[in-house]
Amino acid sequence: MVAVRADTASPDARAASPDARAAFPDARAAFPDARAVFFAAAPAYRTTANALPVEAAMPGTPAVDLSVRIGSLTLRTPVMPASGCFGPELGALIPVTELGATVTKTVFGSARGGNPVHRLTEIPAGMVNSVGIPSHGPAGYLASLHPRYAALDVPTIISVGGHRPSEYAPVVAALGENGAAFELNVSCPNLDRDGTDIGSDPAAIREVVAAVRLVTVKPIIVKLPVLVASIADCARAAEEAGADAVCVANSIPAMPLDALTRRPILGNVIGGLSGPSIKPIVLRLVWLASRAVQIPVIACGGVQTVDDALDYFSVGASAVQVGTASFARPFAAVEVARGLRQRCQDAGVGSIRELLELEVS
Amino acid sequence: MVAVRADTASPDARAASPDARAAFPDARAAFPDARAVFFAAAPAYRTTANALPVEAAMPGTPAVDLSVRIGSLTLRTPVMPASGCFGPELGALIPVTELGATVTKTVFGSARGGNPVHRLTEIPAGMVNSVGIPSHGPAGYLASLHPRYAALDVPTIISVGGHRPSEYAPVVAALGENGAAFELNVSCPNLDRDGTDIGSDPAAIREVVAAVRLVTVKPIIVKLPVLVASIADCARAAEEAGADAVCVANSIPAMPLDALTRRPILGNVIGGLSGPSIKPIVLRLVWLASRAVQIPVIACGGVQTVDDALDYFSVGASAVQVGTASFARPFAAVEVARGLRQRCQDAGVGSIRELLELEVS
Amino acid sequence: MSADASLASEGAPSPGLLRQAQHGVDELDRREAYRQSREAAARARAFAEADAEALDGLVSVRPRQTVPRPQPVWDDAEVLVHEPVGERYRRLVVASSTIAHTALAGQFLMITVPPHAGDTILLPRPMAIHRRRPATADRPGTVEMIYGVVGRGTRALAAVPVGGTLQITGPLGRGFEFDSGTRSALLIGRGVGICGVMGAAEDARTTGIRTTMVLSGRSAEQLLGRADCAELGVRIIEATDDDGSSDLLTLQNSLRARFDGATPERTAPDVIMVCGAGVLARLAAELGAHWGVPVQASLEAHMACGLGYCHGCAGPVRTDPSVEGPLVCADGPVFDARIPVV
Amino acid sequence: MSADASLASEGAPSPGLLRQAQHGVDELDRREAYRQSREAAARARAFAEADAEALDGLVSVRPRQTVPRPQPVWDDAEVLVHEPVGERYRRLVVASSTIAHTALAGQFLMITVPPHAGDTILLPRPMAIHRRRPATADRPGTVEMIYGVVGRGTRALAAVPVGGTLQITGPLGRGFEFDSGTRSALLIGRGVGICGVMGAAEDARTTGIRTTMVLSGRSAEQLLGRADCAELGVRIIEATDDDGSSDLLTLQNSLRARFDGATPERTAPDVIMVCGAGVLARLAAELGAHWGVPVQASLEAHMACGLGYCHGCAGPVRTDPSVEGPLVCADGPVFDARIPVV
Ligand SMILES: Cc1cc2nc3c(=O)[nH]c(=O)nc-3n(C[C@H](O)[C@H](O)[C@H](O)COP(=O)(O)OP(=O)(O)OC[C@H]3O[C@@H](n4cnc5c(N)ncnc54)[C@H](O)[C@@H]3O)c2cc1C
Ligand SMILES: Cc1cc2nc3c(=O)[nH]c(=O)nc-3n(C[C@H](O)[C@H](O)[C@H](O)COP(=O)(O)OP(=O)(O)OC[C@H]3O[C@@H](n4cnc5c(N)ncnc54)[C@H](O)[C@@H]3O)c2cc1C
Ligand SMILES: Cc1cc2nc3c(=O)[nH]c(=O)nc-3n(C[C@H](O)[C@H](O)[C@H](O)COP(=O)(O)O)c2cc1C
Ligand SMILES: Cc1cc2nc3c(=O)[nH]c(=O)nc-3n(C[C@H](O)[C@H](O)[C@H](O)COP(=O)(O)O)c2cc1C
Ligand code: FES
Ligand code: FES
Repeated sequence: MVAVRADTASPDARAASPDARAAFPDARAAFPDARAVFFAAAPAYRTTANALPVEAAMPGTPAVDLSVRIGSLTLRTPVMPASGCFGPELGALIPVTELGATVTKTVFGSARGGNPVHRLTEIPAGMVNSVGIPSHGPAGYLASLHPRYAALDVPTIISVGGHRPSEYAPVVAALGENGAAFELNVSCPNLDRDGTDIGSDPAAIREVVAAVRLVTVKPIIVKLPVLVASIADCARAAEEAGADAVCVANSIPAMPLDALTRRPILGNVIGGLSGPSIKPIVLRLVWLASRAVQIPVIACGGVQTVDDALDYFSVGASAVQVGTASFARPFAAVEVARGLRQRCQDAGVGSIRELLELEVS
Repeated sequence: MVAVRADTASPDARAASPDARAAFPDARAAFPDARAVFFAAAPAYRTTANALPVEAAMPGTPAVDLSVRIGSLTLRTPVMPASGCFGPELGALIPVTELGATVTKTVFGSARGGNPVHRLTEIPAGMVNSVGIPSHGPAGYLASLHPRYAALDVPTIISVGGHRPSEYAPVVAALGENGAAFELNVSCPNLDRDGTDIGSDPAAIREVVAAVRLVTVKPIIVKLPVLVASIADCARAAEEAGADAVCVANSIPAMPLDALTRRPILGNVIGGLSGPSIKPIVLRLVWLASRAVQIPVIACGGVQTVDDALDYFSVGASAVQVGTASFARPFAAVEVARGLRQRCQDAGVGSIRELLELEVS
Repeated sequence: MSADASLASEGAPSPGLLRQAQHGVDELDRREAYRQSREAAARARAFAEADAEALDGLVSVRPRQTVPRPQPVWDDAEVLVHEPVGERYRRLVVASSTIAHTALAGQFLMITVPPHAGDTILLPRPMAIHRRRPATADRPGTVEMIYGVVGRGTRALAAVPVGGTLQITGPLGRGFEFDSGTRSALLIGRGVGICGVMGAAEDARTTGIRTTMVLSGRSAEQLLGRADCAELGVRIIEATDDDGSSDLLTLQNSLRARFDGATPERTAPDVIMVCGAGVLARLAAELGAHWGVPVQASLEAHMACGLGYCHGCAGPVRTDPSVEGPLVCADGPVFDARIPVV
Repeated sequence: MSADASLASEGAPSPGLLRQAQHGVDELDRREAYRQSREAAARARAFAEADAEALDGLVSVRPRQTVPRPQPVWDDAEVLVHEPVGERYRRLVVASSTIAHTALAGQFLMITVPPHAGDTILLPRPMAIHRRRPATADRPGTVEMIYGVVGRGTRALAAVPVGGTLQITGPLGRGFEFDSGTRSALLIGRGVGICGVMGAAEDARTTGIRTTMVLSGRSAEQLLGRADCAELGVRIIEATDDDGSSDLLTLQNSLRARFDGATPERTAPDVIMVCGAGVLARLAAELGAHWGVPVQASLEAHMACGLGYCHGCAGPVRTDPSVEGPLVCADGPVFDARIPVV
């Protein structure tokens, strides 16, 4: 069930490092590490009528059903990684099957090399990254990365980007039958419009989604930026054009300076701020978006704990993504998923909605 | 020079608490407190040809000139309080004359009562306020507040707000000859347009500024919000319509929840996040705005120290405003102003531009 | 100060604890922690609602002060004493001759919390001046505060060592005032609210006003102010949750009985001063209405400036929507409390 | 690891100190503090630029590994030793039998820094595995790190007590590798970069490779690794800024002279392995070109995941703009270093 291959980004290295168990066949057995203990603590599932695994209920307590629908796709649990903050490498480090889905790093139409160093840093306000979304294009993604995502045994949501509204649909078309859903990362500068984010312009969002809708029947999620005049307008544009969900939101553009030299720390000068300090800002956006549209809102921004997730659910989110928190605690998303289930069990309720009703009563 | 009246917001209380020295004539003399020491540490000024006071230079070092022009107005030093974070009450607590200007709380056309409690809180990400800008209208401001600002002996910049683009010019007209400049707070929901901020819409900014330009010859500063699709477009709209400066930026809308009850902490549900954690976000906006316009950019967001101010100057700001920092350290803005002068002296240069050239060389 | 709200939140495990509990601890413990946290949340909500309801229409700005208000200053004050008081509170004594000299009963300070190991607290925290001790020939004037550690700010404050300095701004606000001719007073404090009224007890002692103070709190062991009352010659009535004597109805009945006018010792007080909870302010107003005496109640609000310019501390006074209500920091924290005529 | 860059920033007062200096301290001190901070900034910039220039075109991904890479794990590792080493470093020994058992020379860990008094560190910090000590019958396997306290993360890390646990992820990256048949090696480390190459010295000891290590640093007192080298039978060459022996040209000349082939003891090494600064990697590459032997250099980069998925740690390898260059965490940190043919 658990892949223990050591994966790296370089095909060379990957080829050269096959199953580590062969090299150290006794390592895990001889020295159980905390990771092994964490895997072993997986909750027991049973399968319900609709074939979704559900926590085996304690006698007298209702079965907990955390499943959430994004268009035609049903996720077992409403917790998934944020784009760019997960890779198949984690398959050996955490029980990925306890997540609702995986989300890939954004795939662009053409190959991109990424930004100059430094590509990321940490400042008191949070993490700032300007990785620049290196991409091998859809063909490269399908050849090298997708099989490794597919092997993880949870739905793969493929994140898709573009430099102009017209670039998204061709990528989705090229990805064909692969992936369970598409997340359209519209926090990308629109080269047709002075570099303003596509996602800050409801008309451009409409254009992107409508075009993608024509080339796929799979669920479409639109991931919106923070710096927009009206998140409600942006979310409505996505919904009206046929999106199945919106993800709110991406990281917040920021410009970290070196305290000593006063120079930009990042090679790209500007990067995206992420982590817990953006949560109060994103909470408001999720609240507003949830009131504006009927489709599910997936919250993304500073989720570290089950309480952060519940905060987002309480303002209307249907699912959460965990980004920055995974770097320090690779198991953070799994812990949130387990925690949601446990809270429901502890409260003796069968769903998050019931849990929240109980909390506010 | 220093007013020592104890002022409060209530006319009753104000009337009832005249000069405190009368009640405790010996208090300050008998027990010199830290405030008294701070007043005494004011730098010595001398007056230059253009009648601006300039630090008396040490022999062999150039005189430091920190003055900055905002349209026709010249400020002695590029440091001022942020709107809503200063009141004439501070006249007795800090040497206000060491600031470049004072900035009033936003004045609206009609009287407003302010938001329900709680109106402010502090969360790990920073301060969040939803005071709601209680206002007595221009007449009320002129009657009760303006005389106290005018008595402070530095230029008063009057902040003006409105609920639709058409509401600004009448307020400025009603303020007449009072104040040295106007700061147009366009981070206000536009009731003509679904409640989206006026300042997030370049066309609305243009409309506001053009109308105000017709009723005053005094300098106009446009204070922009953070959540805009393109700060460059917004700053350019202000410049093109005749503004003399832009102030970047207001606080960032956020939604703090109580950790225990998961309910909104603020009576208004949403408030503005301010303080040091917004600085990396605002730095980027100041950088972009400075590259977009020729008029001065006044930076506002998380300035606590002289280094924060210099960070903003290094990305193109011409002046800074100090908001949240003043609550914990009422003297914060004066300290920044003193610190700028000292840094120049320490580096043996006569201006902030020279200081920064020295730093990056 | 809403002692009750803080009691409510202090009784439960922090979200942090809860999070820890979730991982590795046995399931029943976890359920218990969850249950406790939900109860604490329900309690916090209930108290907040009861408080708001109790205060609805109750308070108004007092007519002009008879004493001019001292000019606030800010000072870098040396920490002379900083020690636990019982399990839940801390006593903080700082040196500031100016403030000790000028502060009036019921005024408060804003305490700037210094950065603590990477955590920066932005807003100063309002704290009542529990005791004022003016300078003498051989020592500076001091002010004493007692506070509960309830959140990030008070946690960081609690880390400030004796010998360090704290930046304080004050004295602030309109405090308690005795009309001339006042001969007797009933003071009511609950939890840290006892500190809010102690200044009035100091003044009463100076002017020879006969004073009784209700010390209300969870348990007899945790009650603040006993030693202060003894020093100030104040008669104490203890009211605790443990034995039910703090129950609003019980307390009201016992106070009515005690001041029933049967003997000179039992005449109704000339004034009632109260601090610590909205429901207590209402109780005091009901007693005041019953005895026909004025009531002054000290309230709390979230504050940023403490000086009257940030407009953050709206008081619970309903006004015309276009008119701003009173500010707790400038028009209070002490207000007149009167049962609204319905 | 750019020891130089950290040296540069460590030598100067922090902005905090500077700020303090500004208030209350005498003017000349303030000027001196300002001067020092500007010098430190200039030094930091100069080092960063020299490093980037030295690495330009120098490194490439090594051909496939001969040894399969161990599967990284995360572990909650007990802190067994956490103590100062000299004035500027800390030694950290943690128990993790899995990692101690599997780690290869030159691999690294990501250390998750626990929250410290309200300050939360988001990203784990990469640290070289200085020493690996596999489990024995009576004690768990351990890994040792030595690190400099340079910023927020390492400051918070330094507060973790012995007996606490640290979450670590590893072993990570491609380390140093000896080709079969290697008989002698020259290792070069500077500052904490000495920890980057010490694993190679451990392997050399096991396989009987004759090893010399250059220990470079500011001053003789501050040099790391002397005791480790003694234990591992590694010959030491000290190179310090104090006596000028660490100067790049001086060091190059003295190494050339020492390995000039005049005696069997003085034959050129079969391989050079280097860690600690871009300029040293270039020096090593120049020596390698001169002697005709391969050079392996360990580099650093800001990292978030350490596993190859965040793409944050681009290596200094120029590629076609549409092709992503190698990642330091997955394709390195150890790269081949070769003087580019111009
Ligand atoms: C006039 C006045 C006098 C006071 N005197 C005392 C006293 O003598 N002893 C004592 O223990 N407490 C007193 N309080 C309450 C005290 O100010 C709060 O307990 C404290 O601010 C909580 O800060 P925190 O960071 O620990 O809590 P957090 O909940 O983390 O604070 C978050 C924010 O809310 C504000 N806040 C939270 N609770 C309160 C509250 N009850 N009142 C006002 N603001 C609050 C904080 O100031 C901060 O801005 C007084 C309050 C007022 C207004
Ligand atoms: C593979 C590898 C091995 C390392 N081994 C060691 C070692 O054995 N001993 C040692 O003292 N240091 C080592 N370092 C450097 C160490 O990781 C940094 O000193 C540390 O991350 C600084 O963190 P900070 O929070 O104290 O500094 P800050 O400057 O506050 O950090 C801000 C951000 O920049 C990153 N950063 C800053 N400096 C560096 C750096 N030099 N390298 C990588 N990231 C940096 C931090 O990780 C953080 O994300 C190694 C680095 C790498 C990449
Ligand atoms: C290193 C890094 C890389 C990211 N890459 C992408 C990306 O490729 N596409 C995308 O839509 N978002 C990307 N993001 C943004 C995250 O998906 C997420 O929206 C953001 O980090 C906020 O969530 P968090 O606070 O939980 O991290 C990236 C974030 C980080 C930190
Ligand atoms: C209590 C409070 C009241 C404010 N009132 C106003 C206001 O009336 N008008 C306005 O333009 N900005 C107002 N602001 C925003 C500040 O002027 C400033 O833009 C913001 O706080 C960011 O700066 P800072 O991080 O230095 O506080 C207010 C901010 C605070 C904290
Ligand atoms: S706290 Fe600022 S007005 Fe009362
Ligand atoms: S650190 Fe994430 S890819 Fe290297």
